[in-house]
Amino acid sequence: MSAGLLATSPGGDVLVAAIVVPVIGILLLWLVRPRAVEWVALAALLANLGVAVAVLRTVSSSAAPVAYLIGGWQPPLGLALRADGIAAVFMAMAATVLVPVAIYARGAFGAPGERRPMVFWTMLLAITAALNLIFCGQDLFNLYVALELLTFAAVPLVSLDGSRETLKAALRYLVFALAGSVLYLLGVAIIYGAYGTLDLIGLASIRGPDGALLLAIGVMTAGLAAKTALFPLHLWLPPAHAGAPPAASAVLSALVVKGSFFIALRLWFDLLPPERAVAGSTLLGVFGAAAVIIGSAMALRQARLKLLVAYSTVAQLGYLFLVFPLGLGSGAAPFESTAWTAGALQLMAHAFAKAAMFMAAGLVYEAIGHDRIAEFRGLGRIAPLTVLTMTLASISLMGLPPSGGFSAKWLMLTAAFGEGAWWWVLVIAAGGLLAAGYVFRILVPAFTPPEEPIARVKPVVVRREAAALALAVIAILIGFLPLAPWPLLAIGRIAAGAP
Amino acid sequence: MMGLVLDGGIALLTIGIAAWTIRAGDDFAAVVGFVAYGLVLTLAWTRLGAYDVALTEAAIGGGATGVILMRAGARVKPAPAARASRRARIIVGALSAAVAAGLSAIVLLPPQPAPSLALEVREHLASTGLGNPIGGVLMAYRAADTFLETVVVLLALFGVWSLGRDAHWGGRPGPALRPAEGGALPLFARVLVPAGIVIGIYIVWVGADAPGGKFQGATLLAAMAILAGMAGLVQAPATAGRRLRWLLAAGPIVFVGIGLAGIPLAGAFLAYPPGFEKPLILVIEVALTVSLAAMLALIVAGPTERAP
Amino acid sequence: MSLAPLDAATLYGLMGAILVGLGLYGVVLLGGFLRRLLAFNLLGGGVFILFGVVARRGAGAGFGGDPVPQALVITGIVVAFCATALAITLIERLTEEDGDDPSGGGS
Amino acid sequence: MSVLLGLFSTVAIIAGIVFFVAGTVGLLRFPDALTRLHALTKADNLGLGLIVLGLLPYAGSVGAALKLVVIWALVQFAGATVAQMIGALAVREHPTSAGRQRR
Repeated sequence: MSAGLLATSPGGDVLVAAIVVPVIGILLLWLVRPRAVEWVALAALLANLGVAVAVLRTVSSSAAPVAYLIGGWQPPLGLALRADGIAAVFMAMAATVLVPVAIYARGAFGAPGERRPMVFWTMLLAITAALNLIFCGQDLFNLYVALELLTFAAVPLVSLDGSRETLKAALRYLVFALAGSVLYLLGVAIIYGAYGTLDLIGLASIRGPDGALLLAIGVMTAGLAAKTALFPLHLWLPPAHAGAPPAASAVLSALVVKGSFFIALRLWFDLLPPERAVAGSTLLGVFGAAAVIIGSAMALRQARLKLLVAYSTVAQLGYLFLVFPLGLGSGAAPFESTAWTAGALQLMAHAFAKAAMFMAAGLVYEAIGHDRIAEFRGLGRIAPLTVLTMTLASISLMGLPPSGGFSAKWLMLTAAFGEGAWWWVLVIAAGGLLAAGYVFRILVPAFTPPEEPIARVKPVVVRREAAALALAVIAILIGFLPLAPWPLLAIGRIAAGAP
Repeated sequence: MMGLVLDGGIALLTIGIAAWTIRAGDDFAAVVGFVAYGLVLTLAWTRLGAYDVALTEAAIGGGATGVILMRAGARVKPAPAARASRRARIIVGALSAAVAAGLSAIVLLPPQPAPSLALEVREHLASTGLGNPIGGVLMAYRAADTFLETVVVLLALFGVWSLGRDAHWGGRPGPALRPAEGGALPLFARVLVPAGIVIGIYIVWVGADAPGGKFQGATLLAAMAILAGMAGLVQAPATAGRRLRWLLAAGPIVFVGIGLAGIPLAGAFLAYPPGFEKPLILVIEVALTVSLAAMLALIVAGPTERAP
Repeated sequence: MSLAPLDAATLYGLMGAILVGLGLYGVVLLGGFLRRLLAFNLLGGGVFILFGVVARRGAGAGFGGDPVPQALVITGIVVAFCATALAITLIERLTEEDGDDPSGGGS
Repeated sequence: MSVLLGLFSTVAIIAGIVFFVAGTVGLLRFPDALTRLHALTKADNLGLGLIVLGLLPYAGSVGAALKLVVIWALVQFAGATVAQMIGALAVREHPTSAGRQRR
């Protein structure tokens, strides 16, 4: 297990901070006076942003991963944290999404200290801790605990308003998530029984996967797919994400589903040599393609904005699963491949655009008292900043240049062309057209002048509009990064089966 | 040979009870089947030589889970007998059988020698000051798991509370107390609760060197609190209470505090300074036991149902 | 690779495999949230037993079993209890919320 | 002496098992809640009592033997309490027939 030897790197303490800061935030929330609750949460999220930026800077300046041995114990006996390039980038991305969400949510749930604000801020911080651990965890069981933390934080957010529909959506989500967790845990048992270690680096050095590893990764992927709402296990997502309050939907759609996806990504790219992954990764790609087409088609048929945006998440998550066939099928080093960068960009661009979209949907609801798309005429006059936010986010979701969504899809197309895999090209192109269809259903009426002025129920708060707009602008700005594989995303990756 | 017959019997019984629970006609019968399943699983754990796990399974897996399932079985209306289509049953049945067959193959063809970390655990156990290897894993090698698990339990409690009504936020969980009926339960509680508290503390105390530990002990303490509540001897605390919140947070705070102190004093988060391992672990265990007992009791008590 | 000896670990390993199969079937197919939750717990029990079998086979260094998987199971049982409690509270709340069929339909 | 002790243990444990079997049969066959309770409590009382009695010579130490006896006493107490509560419930739910109902 010499390949598994790790040492705490200089500045590795930031990884501990990434876990401990949000947890201390949670404990403080329940101990301070109600008036201080929002400030504690905001401070914890700002500190978390600082920590994430520090991790990213350390990784990019040293061009090496940051590692930390908890308690000084070496894996496989102990637990290690390790942020490689992609983990550092995603940690920074999540931290960046969370701050505007918090600014948007401040004061949105009534008097602090009551049920909804207490639950919302607690769960938001718990999601922060869980995601950080998922991004830099090294031990499969430690990742299980992080997954459960994520689930227990996400489910109460779905039923925050306490209505019958949201309770039912939350329960359905919980059943899917629990089935997913237990399948994941089954895989952990198989892997420990076969190799006596749960450390990802130690496992990556094991050559020649046998039946046990394949069965383990099979059941774990099925479990993680249920948690990520990969078609055909997506049925829980639309009611859950549409039923949650907008600030919660933003986090659930932009970040929470990405947590389980990230672990699946690690399993496939870290533990399976590419030549062993061909059949399975093609299957994942087919499910992803089906999600793109069916999710978009369902989004086209929705009458209400939040449900449309939720179905759009099903479709956009589908793109992520195209990374498996494109990244593992090329035969080239997967982490320098175009597909790897394309997947990371898609994940980030969707996170920013979708968070902005849900927050804008919430503002629309508040401004006109409903979210029926058919009655959006004249919205541009009432809430110009919000409509601008939706427009920018839509550009990225459709994949029009310049935007993060465009870069991601362009790189994905490049990868597909490079491999002569024209069927993925068709899926990506069709998905873009369908996305254009569903976003124009929102934007066209919003920009059409009304026949009679539509009633404004409540003025929108500029601070909240600005928070949503900031996220949409970032989704666009990602499109200005160079259209090539990022070396940053390959830092510290250890290809499975590599000597 | 006798042992194998016993093991085979336990295994068949467990499978039979599981199948019966899946097939049972009504929900409450299924719940009762599940409680029996927990009991036979406990037997299986002792036969596998895992006494710590057997204690946990009996206390939490069968016991505490059984209590809340019983409550739900009594409260929730039975689901309509919605039978899945024949085709769905065949497909899902085949898939489940395939997974079971794959797992059986792995069980029957184990790697040799069996991989194990027992040697490594033994090698470093002396430096943790503990005699129980599982305590060493939970409090030293994988202390981060245990810390996060405490946070998970706390979050589950907040999740349960989040399902109460707005009007009841900060109030007391459970319905208002009815006057205790008959004399049996209050008498039973008066006698058993002190005994149970002693046994709970004992289980935590011996956990350092023998089977036992904070999770099992805390569950027993939580059970005593619930019993006292059912007997009408004590009232569930208001969830907005300052003291209750400090009680819940104490365990995680002590854990993270000692963990962070390890960075300057012992070179790493959740490392213990040499010579102080056992006392520090004991301090954490005591604080965790108190907090976990409160968390578990309140999780079983459910969301707030009375206005503050 | 050779066939495992017929011992307690192997017997309970096969039991665990069958319990996982039964639980999986129930989680996917049973109607009603409460029954699915029970099946989830049956399935979990099977998975934990598989950990126990791995632990038993890893006995050594004077321990009756590898303590690492045993410790993982203890953590797992506590987490599974929390999950069950959260789900039950949701189910009960849903029952309270509507008089009609609360636990039915949930694919 | 040890032979006698062994014989004593065997007889006591077998007798205990007989009581448990009888109690279980009673639980399954008796017609109403109260008679079933009667069957169950007999199994608890005598069955467990005899088994504990049979195990005592093998307890190894006085402490362990004491623990066995305490376990028996606790089960007695818990069984009696639960039986009383179930009985009270049965009488309240079916006051006329004292819990009598068709299986």
